[in-house]
Amino acid sequence: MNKIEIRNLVFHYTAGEPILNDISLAFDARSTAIIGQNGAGKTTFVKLLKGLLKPVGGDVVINGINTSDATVAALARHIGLVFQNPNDQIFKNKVLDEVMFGPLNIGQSQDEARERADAALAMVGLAGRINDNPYDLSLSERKLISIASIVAMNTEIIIFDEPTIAQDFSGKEHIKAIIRDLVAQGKLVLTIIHDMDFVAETFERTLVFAQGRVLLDGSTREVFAEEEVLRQAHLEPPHVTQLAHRTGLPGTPLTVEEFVREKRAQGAMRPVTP
Amino acid sequence: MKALSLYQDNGTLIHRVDPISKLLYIAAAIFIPVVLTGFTAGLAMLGLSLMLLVLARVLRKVVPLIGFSMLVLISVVIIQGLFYAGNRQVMFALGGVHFYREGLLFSAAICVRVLNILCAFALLVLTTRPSDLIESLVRQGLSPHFGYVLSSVLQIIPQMTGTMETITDAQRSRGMETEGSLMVRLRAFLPLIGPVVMNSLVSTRERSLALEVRAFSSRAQKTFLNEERVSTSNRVIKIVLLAAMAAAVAWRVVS
Amino acid sequence: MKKIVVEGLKYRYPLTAELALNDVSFEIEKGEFIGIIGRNLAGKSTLCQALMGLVPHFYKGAYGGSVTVDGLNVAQTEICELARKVGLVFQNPFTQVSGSKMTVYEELAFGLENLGVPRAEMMPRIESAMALLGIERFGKRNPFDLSGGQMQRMAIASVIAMAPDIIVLDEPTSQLDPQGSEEVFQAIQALSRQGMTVIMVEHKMEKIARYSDRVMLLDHGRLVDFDTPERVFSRDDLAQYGIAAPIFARICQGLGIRTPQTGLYPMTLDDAYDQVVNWHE
Amino acid sequence: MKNSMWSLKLSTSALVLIPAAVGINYIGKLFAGLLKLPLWLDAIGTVLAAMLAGPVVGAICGAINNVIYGLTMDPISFIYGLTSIGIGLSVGVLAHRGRITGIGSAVVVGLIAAVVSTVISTPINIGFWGGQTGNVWGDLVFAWMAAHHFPVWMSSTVDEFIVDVPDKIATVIVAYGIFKGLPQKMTILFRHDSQTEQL
Repeated sequence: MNKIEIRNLVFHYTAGEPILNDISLAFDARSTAIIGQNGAGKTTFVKLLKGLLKPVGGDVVINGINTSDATVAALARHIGLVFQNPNDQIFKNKVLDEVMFGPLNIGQSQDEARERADAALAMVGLAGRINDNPYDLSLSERKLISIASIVAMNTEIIIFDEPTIAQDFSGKEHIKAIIRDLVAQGKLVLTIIHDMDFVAETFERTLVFAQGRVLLDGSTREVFAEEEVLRQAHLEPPHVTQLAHRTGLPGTPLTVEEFVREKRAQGAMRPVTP
Repeated sequence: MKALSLYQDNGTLIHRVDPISKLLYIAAAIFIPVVLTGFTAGLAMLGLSLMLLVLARVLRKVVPLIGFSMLVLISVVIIQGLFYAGNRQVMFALGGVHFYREGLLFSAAICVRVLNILCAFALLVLTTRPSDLIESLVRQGLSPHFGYVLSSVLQIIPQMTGTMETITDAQRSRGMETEGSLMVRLRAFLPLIGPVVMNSLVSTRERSLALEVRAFSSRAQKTFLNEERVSTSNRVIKIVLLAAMAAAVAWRVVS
Repeated sequence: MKKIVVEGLKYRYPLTAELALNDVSFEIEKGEFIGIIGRNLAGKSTLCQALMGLVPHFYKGAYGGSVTVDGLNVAQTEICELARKVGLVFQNPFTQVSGSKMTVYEELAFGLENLGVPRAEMMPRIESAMALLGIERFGKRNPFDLSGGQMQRMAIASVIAMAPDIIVLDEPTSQLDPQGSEEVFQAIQALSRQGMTVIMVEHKMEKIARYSDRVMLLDHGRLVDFDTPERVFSRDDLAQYGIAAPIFARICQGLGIRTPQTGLYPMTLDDAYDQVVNWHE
Repeated sequence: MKNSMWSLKLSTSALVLIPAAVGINYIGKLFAGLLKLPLWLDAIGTVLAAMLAGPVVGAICGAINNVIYGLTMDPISFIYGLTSIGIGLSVGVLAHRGRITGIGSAVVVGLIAAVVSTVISTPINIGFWGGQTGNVWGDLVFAWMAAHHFPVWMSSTVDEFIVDVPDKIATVIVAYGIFKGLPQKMTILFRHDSQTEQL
């Protein structure tokens, strides 16, 4: 069964100024990146999935529940959203309390919440700091707290909004590992993101939003092969793919390793000309 | 974002009067009745303010502004009419309780005084953009740092209320209920107010840094992007107001 | 001409035990475009703030060595005096809005009013800064109604309007989409070509490699390397400093391609293309 | 170090703190209203600013708070700025003498703030409204006392005090809770005694 089904979704704040226009989609278990220019409707789309906004037309169905018929708090058991700015949610004086807030809200017992919070904090690498004040940690660490606080809720679907902002190389690697870990646990991971290299290395499926519509939808490799369409959406393919296109390397490689492998294979096939 | 202001942009003559003259008008509206004592002067000033509010086409906007005070004034009339210490002479009886003349007169004086002050302020508040008022004060010698603080408050409050929406979304996303019994709503207080309070305090550091970079502590003579409006009519208004206050004092001394 | 001279700079924040900057020395010429790289907490932001005098004047703490900007000793010069020479753009766009102005246009005027720039001179400066960053159409908007990316452009424009000789940018494109950050880099490059000295902290290595004249690598408060992008990104110990070279350099490394003249890896799309397309195993 | 808490030279950080504190006052009042709490809770920011940066900043916060309320909501607020200044001053002095060390002392400080507030507000109430506060419960007591021929100053004092006590105690407790959770690198900004050390 698809975890999320969207049928003819329409949304606007003011009639005549559509923000999302007739979107129909289904999400299976594949990790999915949502890309597009600022203002393309990505954040609105995610808020609709979360039930924070209700469709003006069409349906959003999460795990069989139509968001129009459920409260945000009720949907919170099924779908978690990590907000872009961790400072918009942190209010406890202790990291552990902050992470346990969501699990306790959705009815986990004290013990279960503690267990899940510990596991989530271990996953993001903050197991040693459970008693610290979140505001004594750096912004990128607070981001990890906010990730842990959603992971601990153990929802089947987890959405990230720009998880890599203000992260350095190892921070990004860390978040990549967290996403892969969640996917391995069988969760559906969706991410709004601007960093194309990260998309190429991490996600199986990619959606391109432009002006409130889904311009492209397919495996990440298929999507990044469409250089022309991406340009229309004011996007560019990942750096690896750009070089591959320029040099005429076939197969749309997505990572450095793929590129090197493809190139070596191509080199081996072609006889060396004097 | 909705700016925090009661300003009504009607562009009438009154709107073009400079903020300092309006401040002077408030001073006169309070000062003259105090000097002259008695009902008449207060009523006259109140009448004048109401007339000016009509001219500025903002009379209807006065109602919400004085609404809270009106409720208090009604209770003042009732309580003083019934219980004023100097009550002697019954004026009328209502359902068995007696209202006294002295108490009612006393409370009427309070009403005139309060309404007079409220209407004089309403004239300023409803017809002046707060940023213009602050800029005028800075030109008149208010420390630019205080000018900054005042205008910054006007910006920060709507911004903080704006963040409240995001925070409400973030906490509801974590399964927090915001509707229901008083207990449920009470419990929601801290998760909602906590992030906005912590953020606004913690971000003071970054904002101070950013202001320093923009030469906030500079001792250079500050300049202004907007041109100063100087007109002879504004000068005339100020002279008339000062003269009226002087005349009131003179009248009091002579009579 | 030496625009910035840093000698033996050491700094420790109050309440901390470790040095945020440890014996850092370098020189920067007028008009150079310098990239600063390093993992989080390597000392990049501290160094930026030391060029502007925020370190030590704002934070206090413990300070040693010297920073000289345009002949001024920073430790002995007030921040507001340095603000005439150095502009600093911070990472978080929300906290660097002055918070006292009702429109973007007025926001850009804030610094100029404080400096006492005459009114007639303000407007052309503001308008050209808005044009450079592509935010003319937001002139009448409330600064807080802008998106994160637009605010970031406004923050840069606000500093550029102050016409500093040196501009220091601390991750100025974090909130922008790919096209937006490319536009900002090009705007900054244009300023650099007009003779402004540019110092930029950034995690987007491909951009740093393409736009910087020299790259400064910091780690644990120490200056590890300060050289051309090719040389810095061709180091084989980058991983140790939490850095990955630009993708193009990594591809070339994987294929064992070096630029014949220098023996270093190509850094940019164009250079990598030239080498890869002619590559045979 | 002597008298440094009375320094009138405000740092940029102190100036930036003021709008944030006034904003917190506003948000507190907004939520107390939305939740229909029988309290105003409109001085949390002023009390926090006084705890962080001392009596001068506390007093300025109080004054500016009421100026802004006067300009944007209710002109009568201007005059009660005096009360806010008193609250900022008293909490600032107590905090900087190290008198707020836990919930218990926060209650005491709240009580002191309530006394200060009553002493300043009562004459204003009498001069302006004939002695009432505008709070329903307080004014009922006032009416009862007036009916029983208590002197106006006494009825008015009681009216103000019974409204102020729970409100100021709750305010100081909430502010203290927040203050305790603030990171040190933020609170250090408002100390007057730090110097740059040579390395």
